[in-house]
Amino acid sequence: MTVPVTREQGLEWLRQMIRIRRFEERAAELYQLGKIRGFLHLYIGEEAVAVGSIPSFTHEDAIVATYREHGHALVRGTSMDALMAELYGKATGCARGRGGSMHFFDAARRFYGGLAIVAGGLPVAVGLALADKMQGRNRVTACYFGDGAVAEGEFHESLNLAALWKLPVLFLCENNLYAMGTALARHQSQTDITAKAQAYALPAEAVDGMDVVAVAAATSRTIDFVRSGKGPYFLEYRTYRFRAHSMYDAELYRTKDEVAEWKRRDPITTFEQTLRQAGLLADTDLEQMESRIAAEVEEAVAFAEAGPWEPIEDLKKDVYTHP
Amino acid sequence: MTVPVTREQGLEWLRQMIRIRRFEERAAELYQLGKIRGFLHLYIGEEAVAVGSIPSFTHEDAIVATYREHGHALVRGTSMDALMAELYGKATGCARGRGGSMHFFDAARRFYGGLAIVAGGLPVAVGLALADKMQGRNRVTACYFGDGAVAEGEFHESLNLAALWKLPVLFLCENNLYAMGTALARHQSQTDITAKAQAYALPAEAVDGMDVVAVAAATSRTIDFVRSGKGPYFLEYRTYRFRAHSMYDAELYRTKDEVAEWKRRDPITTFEQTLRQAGLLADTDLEQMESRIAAEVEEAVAFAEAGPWEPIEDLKKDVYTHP
Amino acid sequence: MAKITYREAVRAGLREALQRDSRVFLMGEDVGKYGGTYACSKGFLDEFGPERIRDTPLSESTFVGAGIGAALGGMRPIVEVMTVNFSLLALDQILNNAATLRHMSGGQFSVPLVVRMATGAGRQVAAQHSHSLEGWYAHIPGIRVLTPATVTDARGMLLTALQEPDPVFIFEHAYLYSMEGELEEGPPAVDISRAAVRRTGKDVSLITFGGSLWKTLAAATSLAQEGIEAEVMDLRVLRPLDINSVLTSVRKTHRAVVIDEAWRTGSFAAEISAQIMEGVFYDLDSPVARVCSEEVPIPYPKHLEDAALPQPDKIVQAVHTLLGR
Amino acid sequence: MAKITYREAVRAGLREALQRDSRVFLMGEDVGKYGGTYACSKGFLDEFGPERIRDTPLSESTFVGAGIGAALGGMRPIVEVMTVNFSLLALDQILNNAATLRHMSGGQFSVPLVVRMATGAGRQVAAQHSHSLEGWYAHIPGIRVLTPATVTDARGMLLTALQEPDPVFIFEHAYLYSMEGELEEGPPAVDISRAAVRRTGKDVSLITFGGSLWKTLAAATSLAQEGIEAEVMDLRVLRPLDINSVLTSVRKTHRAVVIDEAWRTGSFAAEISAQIMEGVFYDLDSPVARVCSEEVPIPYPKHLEDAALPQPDKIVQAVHTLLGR
Ligand SMILES: Cc1ncc(C[n+]2csc(CCOP(=O)(O)OP(=O)(O)O)c2C)c(N)n1
Ligand SMILES: Cc1ncc(C[n+]2csc(CCOP(=O)(O)OP(=O)(O)O)c2C)c(N)n1
Ligand SMILES: [Mg+2]
Ligand SMILES: [Mg+2]
Repeated sequence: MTVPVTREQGLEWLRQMIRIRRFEERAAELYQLGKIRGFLHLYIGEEAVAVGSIPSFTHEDAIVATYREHGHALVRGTSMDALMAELYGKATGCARGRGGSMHFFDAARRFYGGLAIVAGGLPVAVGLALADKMQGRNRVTACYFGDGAVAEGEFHESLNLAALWKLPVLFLCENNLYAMGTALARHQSQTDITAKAQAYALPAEAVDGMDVVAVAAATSRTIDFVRSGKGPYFLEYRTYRFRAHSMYDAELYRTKDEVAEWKRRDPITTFEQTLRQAGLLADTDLEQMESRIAAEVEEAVAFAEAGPWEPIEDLKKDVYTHP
Repeated sequence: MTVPVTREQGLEWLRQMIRIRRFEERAAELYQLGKIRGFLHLYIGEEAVAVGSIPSFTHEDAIVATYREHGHALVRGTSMDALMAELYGKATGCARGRGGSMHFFDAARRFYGGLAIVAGGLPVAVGLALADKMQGRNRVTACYFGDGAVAEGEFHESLNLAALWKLPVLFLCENNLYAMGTALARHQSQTDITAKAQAYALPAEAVDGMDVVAVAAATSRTIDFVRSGKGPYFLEYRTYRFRAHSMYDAELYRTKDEVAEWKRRDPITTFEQTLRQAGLLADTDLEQMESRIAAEVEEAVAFAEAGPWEPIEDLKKDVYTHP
Repeated sequence: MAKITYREAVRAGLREALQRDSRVFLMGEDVGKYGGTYACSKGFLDEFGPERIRDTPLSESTFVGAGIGAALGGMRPIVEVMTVNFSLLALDQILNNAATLRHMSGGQFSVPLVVRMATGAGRQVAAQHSHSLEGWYAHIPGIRVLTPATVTDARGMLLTALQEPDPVFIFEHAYLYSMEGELEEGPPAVDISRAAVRRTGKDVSLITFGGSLWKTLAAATSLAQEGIEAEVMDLRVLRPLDINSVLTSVRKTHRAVVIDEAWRTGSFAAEISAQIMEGVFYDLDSPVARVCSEEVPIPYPKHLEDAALPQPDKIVQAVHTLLGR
Repeated sequence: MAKITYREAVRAGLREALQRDSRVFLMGEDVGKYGGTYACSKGFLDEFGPERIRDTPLSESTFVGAGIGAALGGMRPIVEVMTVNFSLLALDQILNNAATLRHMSGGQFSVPLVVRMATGAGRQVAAQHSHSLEGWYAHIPGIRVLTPATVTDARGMLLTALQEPDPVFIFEHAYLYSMEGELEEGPPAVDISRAAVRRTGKDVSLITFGGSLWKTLAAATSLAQEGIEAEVMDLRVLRPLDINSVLTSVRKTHRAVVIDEAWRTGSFAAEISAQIMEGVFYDLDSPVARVCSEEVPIPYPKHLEDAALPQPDKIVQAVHTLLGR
């Protein structure tokens, strides 16, 4: 694993990864308690991707993500309070509680979801990039999606359109080797997703998605390319999901050994070690970090618990702007 | 242009190409007379593709084509009578007159359309091939579509599924450089369609679609590959449409010069010349051929004219097998 | 009043929209070089340039989705889906993103998108090209559904639609493009909230929209010759529905026939019929009748296509049945 | 009678279908290794092998289209579209190919395809995962639409569907999978042409289908406590519709409420309502009422989701209104 440039940067990355991890661990507990319902897709194991990539975008840039977007929203800067309240379905949530786990939104941070139809975010991201290009704004749009989305027709149509029109969009594939229970080789004839992306005549590369430093380096570089007006870029993050696909998954499709093998590459513990070895992390740093995060999580839970429900009378509010 | 193996074969190819040409020229006249209505998409200029490829399939194989399928059905062996009657909308047509120009069907010849939603035939062809594979039948399915279809999501999904499951299907792209009025480079970021197809980890190649001999050779070879159980194959026929997209097209999107340039490569006149130069074609051969075809066309018109309309009482017949 | 074709009216609306607001652009298959399948944007590529008149690849889901994204990004896209038949490929984007984003995000995002498409049968283009699916669209909360039947509406509804912060779907009946009509005076942008009485009458209300308006007016003319005065109501907007205007008419006539080119079962005509019963049951002298398409993929030959679709004589017959004649 | 869950009933139907006929196979996202999103095919991959239990890539249009092709090629595919929400992506194949091929080809081809999908809301999965679009499907000529509400139907309709030469769509309400019910005796394959009276009564007809049946029966129980005897009709099949059974009931009760989880405007409930008026107008003592979902993308929180959907108390209230109480 590569060493980060500064101690400050290193600690921040570590902190953000731990924040996501603890937030989600707590969410899983709350799910068992029935405080959170519906679908809950955990990002645990993939934290290096959001943490390494999201801070590379400016606040003017746009983010489009999937139902597995807790990490992205947290790193983007939406408060943990608003996100936990959203998981509860409270009116104080980042989407007034209407979306829940799969539908985080934050207009102030140009966070466009939280979209739960696989590959459904790609065309929207292409359109956001088109608007920027037409209005001469030097912004880029980040579009996250999974390996499963690569099989959908919209993947194909969107890459073609973005490349054809040279739009400032980054296609960011979080390849965790499974689409629900279907392994990559069982859903793609060409398992090298980067090679597939190259067929659209756009630059594409893969990076180790378990290495936050590598993720950050590759993402920054490709953002520069896109921002310079050269058109879209495709980046594949090779990563792995440690938990079940959602809360109801017996994980019949992979072995415990495989999961254990990948856990040895846990982006948090390995990065912790790297920092330690480089003398950038002391035990006290970590303890302090953990305790602050624990406090943040508990405050978020308290915030969510305390928050009001949206009144039933508001059920139809916002279906139309002018009803 | 390559020389065909035998005089017999050469004359047959020439005859079939001229049959298509004269059939369609007559259809265009009948359209002006109001005898044929709706959409009419002529294949003129592309005849070498159907004529070179279709006879390479056995009667057990299946053909799936588009709305530009007159040539395919004629070469497959559906009688010109039934096809002309279909253009008229008569009950004696190959689909009882219900389909018209865009929807030729012929179950006896395993001709599955005549499907008019661009790319909509690809999944169906994949399914036909799946049925053959599952039932252990040594048959292949031919799926024709245009360059425009390559942009649709179903192209992507279908190539992936066929390659993943190693299904006996031939993807046959009739690249005539335009999707309606949109030139290839204006709808594809990667204009080398064969390169795009290769990204699905299946073999793909391009062949001169104006050369009937080359078409036949390449198609036979790829059919052998597919029939041997090695999975799908992608073949791109590089061709050109001489006429308007359909009957209402002002052709604003291309120059007369460009069309004229391509007409110098007319698959019929060039092949005629090749045959002559090889001493395989005499003036009398051609005259005889033309006059027989003219008679066939006029008989088909007479057949269509004489045919009955489907009675209105039968309007709802066949919506369900058991109403 | 000027006589123009429906096509010219659509063109005039598009041109005015493009001239008025630099955020407006037109995107779809063959809107540029080809000039539009129905020639509605012929010459626009030269007039407005390739940035604002955008030919797209064949990929309905993505260019409609890109329209959603562009709208979110501050543009005012007009997306042309060549015909309703191909819009099925974009329905996920429409239902799950365009219609839903505003509510689902707690009101944070708006999607000021206009989608135009040709709809309907009657031109012998057979089963896959003859759908009438406006009723499906009218089922979707979060969008507006317009069905201009006159040249005034064909020009003006587009302009009003572009003022809306939410997605608007405009269905242009393909059969109408070559029809001539009188452009009404007044500002080009027209109301998009109310139904319109296109002919007044007291004996029966004929309620319809889009391409069927003209068949219905023909039926009313022929009924008038027998002394039956039919009131003809053009819904104009299917969602949100101006049911009050419909109820006002039926309260007066006590009888109604709904004419809709969709297949009968599950047609939007059923919704109108149900709402009439719900609203003015005790004013009804007879059950609301429907004249819809036969439940069959539309066949190519003219006699069968005609037999499959609503026609003036079928409307007249439905009125006769209602009146017990 | 044996008590089993709806999930077990679906499993039993699938297993029997796979055992009976070697042409039958199951194809869809995660039906194999994962065991089915709703565990309906858990263990089947081992039992029947990967040729017959086929995990597909995420590509709804193509695997449904491949089902059409496989059916044309002599197989009897059962295609599982994980949920109705994703079926929009396959709607073009369904409408333009599956439903149309037989008629359009002049009767030359049949498409003996069965498509199963989960439908409905009620599990707090929010706006993009809570659709009820059976009514859209019921609009399409050429297909059959089944909505099993009981364990007997969940098992048996599939078996009958596989005997059909034409495409059949089976909607399993996602909320029902964990529900227990009594499996009726008799041959497993059940009739798929008739509606069923699930409770007899004389005061009002409550007409519904799928997941709403149980809410409607709960409402009927509570009405009975007030002395109102409601007849509960389970449509079972939305297309072709057994309207005669509905009319027979309403002729007896003179009043009807239709309960449908779809958004109200353009719901299938409208069709039922219109057909009741068309069929037995003069027997009606009051307008047919509808209890449907509110016209809003279904929100995540339980109290809002509950408020958006039909509920027993809303049904009771609708009956009170009809009866003037
Ligand atoms: C169009 C569509 N089909 C099916 C689903 C159900 N589904 C939700 S997530 C998922 C797997 C997606 O896999 P991938 O894209 O790799 O993302 P990951 O969950 O691994 O992050 C499936 C099949 C869906 N949401 N949308
Ligand atoms: C899904 C869909 N979108 C649009 C159309 C309208 N349309 C018919 S043919 C055509 C162009 C297709 O081009 P291509 O695939 O290259 O075939 P060609 O006509 O050149 O043979 C278009 C846009 C359609 N039939 N289906
Ligand atoms: Mg994945
Ligand atoms: Mg072409």
